Amino acid sequence: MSQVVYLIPLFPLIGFLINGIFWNKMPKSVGGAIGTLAILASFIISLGIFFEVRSAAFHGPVIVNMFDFISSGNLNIPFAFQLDALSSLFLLIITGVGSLIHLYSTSYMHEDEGMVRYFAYLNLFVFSMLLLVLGANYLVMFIGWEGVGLCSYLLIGFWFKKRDYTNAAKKAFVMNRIGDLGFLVGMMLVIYYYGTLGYQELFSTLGGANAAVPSSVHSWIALCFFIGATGKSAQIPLYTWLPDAMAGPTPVSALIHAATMVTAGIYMIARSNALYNLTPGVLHVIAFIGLATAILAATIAIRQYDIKKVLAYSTVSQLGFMFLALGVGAYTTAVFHVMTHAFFKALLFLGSGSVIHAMGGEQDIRKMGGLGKHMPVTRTTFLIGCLAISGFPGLSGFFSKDEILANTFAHSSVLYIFGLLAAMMTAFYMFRLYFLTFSGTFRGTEEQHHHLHESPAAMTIPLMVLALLSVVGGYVGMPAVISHHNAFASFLGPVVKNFGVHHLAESTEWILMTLSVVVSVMMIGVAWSVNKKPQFAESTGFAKLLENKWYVDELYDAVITRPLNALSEFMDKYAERRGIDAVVNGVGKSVRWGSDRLRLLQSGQVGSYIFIMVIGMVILFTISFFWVR
Amino acid sequence: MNLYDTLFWFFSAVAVGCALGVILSRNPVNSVLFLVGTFLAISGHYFIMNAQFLAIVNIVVYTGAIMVLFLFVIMLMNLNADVEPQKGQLIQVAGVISGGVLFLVLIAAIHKASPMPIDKQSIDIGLINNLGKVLFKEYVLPFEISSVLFLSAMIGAVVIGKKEPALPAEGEAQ
Amino acid sequence: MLLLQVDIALIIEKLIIISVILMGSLGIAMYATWGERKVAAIMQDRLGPNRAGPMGLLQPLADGLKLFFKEEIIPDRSTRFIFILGPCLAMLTALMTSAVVPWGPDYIAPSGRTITFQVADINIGILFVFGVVSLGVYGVMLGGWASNNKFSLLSSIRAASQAISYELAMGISLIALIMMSGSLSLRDIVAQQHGFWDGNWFSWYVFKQPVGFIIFLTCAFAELNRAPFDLPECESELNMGYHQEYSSMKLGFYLFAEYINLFISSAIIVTLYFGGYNFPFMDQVATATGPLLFSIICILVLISKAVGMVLFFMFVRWTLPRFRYDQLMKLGWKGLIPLALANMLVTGMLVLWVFKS
Amino acid sequence: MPVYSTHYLFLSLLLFSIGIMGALMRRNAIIIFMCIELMLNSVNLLLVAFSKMYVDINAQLFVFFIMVVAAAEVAVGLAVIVMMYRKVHSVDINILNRLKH
Repeated sequence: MSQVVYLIPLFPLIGFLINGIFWNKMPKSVGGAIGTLAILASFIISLGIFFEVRSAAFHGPVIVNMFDFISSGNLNIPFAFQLDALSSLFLLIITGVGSLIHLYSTSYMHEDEGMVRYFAYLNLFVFSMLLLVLGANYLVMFIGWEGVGLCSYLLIGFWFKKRDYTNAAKKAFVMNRIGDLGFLVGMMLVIYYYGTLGYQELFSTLGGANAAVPSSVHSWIALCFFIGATGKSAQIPLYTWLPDAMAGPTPVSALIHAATMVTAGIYMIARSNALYNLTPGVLHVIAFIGLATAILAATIAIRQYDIKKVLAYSTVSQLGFMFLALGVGAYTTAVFHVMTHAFFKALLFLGSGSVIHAMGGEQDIRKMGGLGKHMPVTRTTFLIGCLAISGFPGLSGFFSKDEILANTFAHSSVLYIFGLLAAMMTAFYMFRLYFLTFSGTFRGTEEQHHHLHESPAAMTIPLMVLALLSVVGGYVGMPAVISHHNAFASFLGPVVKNFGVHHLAESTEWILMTLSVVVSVMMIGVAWSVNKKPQFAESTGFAKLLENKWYVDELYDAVITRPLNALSEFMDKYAERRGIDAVVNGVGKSVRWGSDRLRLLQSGQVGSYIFIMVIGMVILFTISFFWVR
Repeated sequence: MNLYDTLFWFFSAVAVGCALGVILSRNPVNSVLFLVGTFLAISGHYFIMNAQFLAIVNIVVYTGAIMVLFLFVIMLMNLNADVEPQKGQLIQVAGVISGGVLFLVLIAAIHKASPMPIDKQSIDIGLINNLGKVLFKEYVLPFEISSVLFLSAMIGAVVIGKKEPALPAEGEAQ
Repeated sequence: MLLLQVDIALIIEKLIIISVILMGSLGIAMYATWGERKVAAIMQDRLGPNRAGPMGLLQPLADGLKLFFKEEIIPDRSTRFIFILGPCLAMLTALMTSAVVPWGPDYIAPSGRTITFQVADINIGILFVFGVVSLGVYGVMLGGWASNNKFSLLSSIRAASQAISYELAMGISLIALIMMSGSLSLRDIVAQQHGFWDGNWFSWYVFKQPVGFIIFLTCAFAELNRAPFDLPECESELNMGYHQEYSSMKLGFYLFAEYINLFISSAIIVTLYFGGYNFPFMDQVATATGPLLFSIICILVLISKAVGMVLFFMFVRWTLPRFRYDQLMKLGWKGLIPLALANMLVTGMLVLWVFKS
Repeated sequence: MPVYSTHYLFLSLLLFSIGIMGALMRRNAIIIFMCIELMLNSVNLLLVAFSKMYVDINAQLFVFFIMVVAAAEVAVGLAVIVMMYRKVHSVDINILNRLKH
């Protein structure tokens, strides 16, 4: 099975090519079917590969060489795929959630004229994402990394006729590029010091016998990679693109900006665990940034009114949780949360998509309310998602988030308190969203009220499947205190080596669990009571600060954009016009002046040309024979 | 002084004398004839070096075809000493001086070259079967390409020399 | 073959052969003029020259004498040196060709010395012929141009372009023959045509290369400027052709050169295609006679074949009408060259696949 | 005085230099063209001499190819000159100074 691994990215590529070439000639349903089936085929092969990797006969990672990609001197970078526990898990998440979202999209995007184009982009995205996780070296990962960035840009700006949307797309792209620069620098450092980009070669030489490489280099490489991760996974300071990215179609938000692409950073760091294990300092930075992001995004989410923005900030916050887990060395936990988060966040996004669909494009939750009566399936699944993300016992989010908190506590109790705070806020804003949307009375227009309906089956089936996964998804990684065997961690164990994870006493773990559950439930109650009679007065003070997202965008604008613009203007006026232009024009002018004089040599008489040629020959011969010895 | 050396000096004198005649005679037809003489002398050199094939080919190609073409063109244009454009005295002197300087520079550069005797007779490498074997074995591709070159040159000459349709036909037998 | 290894005896021997050949060709050329007039007379049903000597046999001598005593006229505005050079070149090149014709088989003298009846057996005899023939154009061109007469100029240009054009077809037709013979030496080619019947086929190349022979013959007509291809001197268009301004012995040179060319070309055609000095049953004759007598018989056979060829040329001249110039060129470029190429191709394939030995 | 390779070297250099002088001195395009042919031939002569000197046949084949190229060159070059004569009724290269403008 592992020999046909190239089929996995091939199917989406074929889908992309077909849809991309015939995007304006094909009926929408055909395009949707091709796109969906391509991903479904990939999913089936991924399943096969997953079971092969899980089987006892599987020893170590399998590397499938496709062709020599870069071969220059000592540097040899093949285009190779690596199959192991980590990549097969991500394959499953990407293709599984991906095929559900494709199925959902066939219905969601049906009204849109650019549906085939949309599916082409979506397939291209899946293709890139699969490259990212399948690659056996950083270069292939980088190709996928750039590919998903491009697709993200294309899909955020899918409705490119609206200027805001294209601006959001540009913002996402530029922010990603800043992070990518870090990744690129990291890769170059790796090439410079180790002469390879392959995971196996790099990790086997890393920090071992190769003492010539100073340890600070490891830190720099790790830091550079982490900068790349912050860009792609929307961490401080590069997180502001993700909420804006909600401009894209909702399934895109579900797939790219919740389940897959934004987890690429976590994948990369988990993949590079051998590197990060050498650099505890960088891990501290990661933990700190992750926690800060989690709290910051959670606070902002509390006062948002756009249904997708809330979910976006929640995603940022959850990603922060994952980075916190990475930072404390619990890589498997982070990956576990990636998986569960993929389920319930995709579910929530698709649910919100269903709501928006029903509301005819309205996204403001102040104009919703009482939708539960009209769309029972959406309501139920959405509720499951909310419970899962809030860490309600027995649901998937409970296990993963609890594991993160437990590991954090083992690391440092201060971090734990802040983490718990963030988890509290998660429960609050999620249920604020839920109550505002589904309970109470409808606050929209009559027309909208008239239109309210449950979504078609193509949309509700993915919702139900994802809801099911959100419920049971956590049981693969039940903590040791409950099941005595964390299947998930041991599955990933051969690939991902956790670093400095202490085992807590069982009683402590039970206490922490109880605490988080109690806190969550409490916050659900608070949310219910607050939103029982919702009033949307002009917020003031701190609330206003939150509503305006801590003015981070404005801050960036003031601190970075404006000075840069001013500098550019200055450069334009003085350095460019007076300096460079003067030099360039001066060169031109002097050449012109010189050629005006040289022109006289060109008499147009062939004879004189021959003359000059002969004289030149004489001079050259003289020099070469008599002077140069 | 054996026959070979005598012939060498004879042919050399003829070649140089005729070459000077080429550039000094006013009448283009005389120039052509002198050049034919030079080529015949060079063919003679080939003969005494036992490069018979090249000698004959030199005669056939250069004197028999190329120089006839030159003569042809000159006759067609009816060029003679009266219409021959002449350069100024100064330019001519300058031409002679620079050519001479080039000659001197090259001579000075190679005058120390160790003289090697020309093995005049004992080797048959100039005979046609030896030449033919190498030509058709090792140089078969250049040979084919040169035939293509010939063809294209022929077509090119025809295209260039073609009369423009607007002009009335002139009697040219080329 | 060492070209320059010579001894005095060889030089004397060659000098004798050269002078004999020169004298012989001049004599035959002289009587070719007589022959031509007689043939014309026969064709036109009249007597021809019959006053000087029996059957007018002294007529060529009388003609020569007349040419010698004519006034020498050099046109005032001609280019004097080239005007004189023209007929000299024509004569020179006409005579040079005979150097490579093998006139007879080797004669081994009783002293053990081998005498070859050939001026020079260079191994590229055919190419030599070509070189000399290509030089022959100069005589005509220079004479016509130097006369400073537009008819002469036109005629000489016609002659030159005709000669150059037909040389191509001639060369290509000969390549086919060379493919079969595998040698450029005329001596080898003659030796290959030994006797008349070799094994199970005629040994003469005219039977092996009929198409090549016809092409070669046609080209020979054009090269010799003889009817039906005597465009350079066609009276109706160009008065007298390139020797219009010539008189006296310079005219005689031109005329003479033409007949020498006629005879030498015939000898070469015979050498190439009709077995040269070979004749049927020559082996029996060789055993029946002594070597010296046999050599003389061979030489006589070659000369008689050549004379027969000359007579053929003459008959054709008085039989066929003259071509138009464009017809001539069309025949040369569009007819003979493609035909010769095809012949070469077919011969090459045959040599490569059928007669590989 | 026996003949050495240097004799041929000097001879062909002399012929070459005469060719160059001719190209410099004359204005007639045809004469210049002929001078170029002369230079080519001097090189041919040298090649044959070298081929004898080193007993190497390759040099003679180069001569052969040079002849081929020269023949092709003459065909095209003379066509160009005829065309030029047809346009300007002169073969003076000094008339051809359009390159100046």
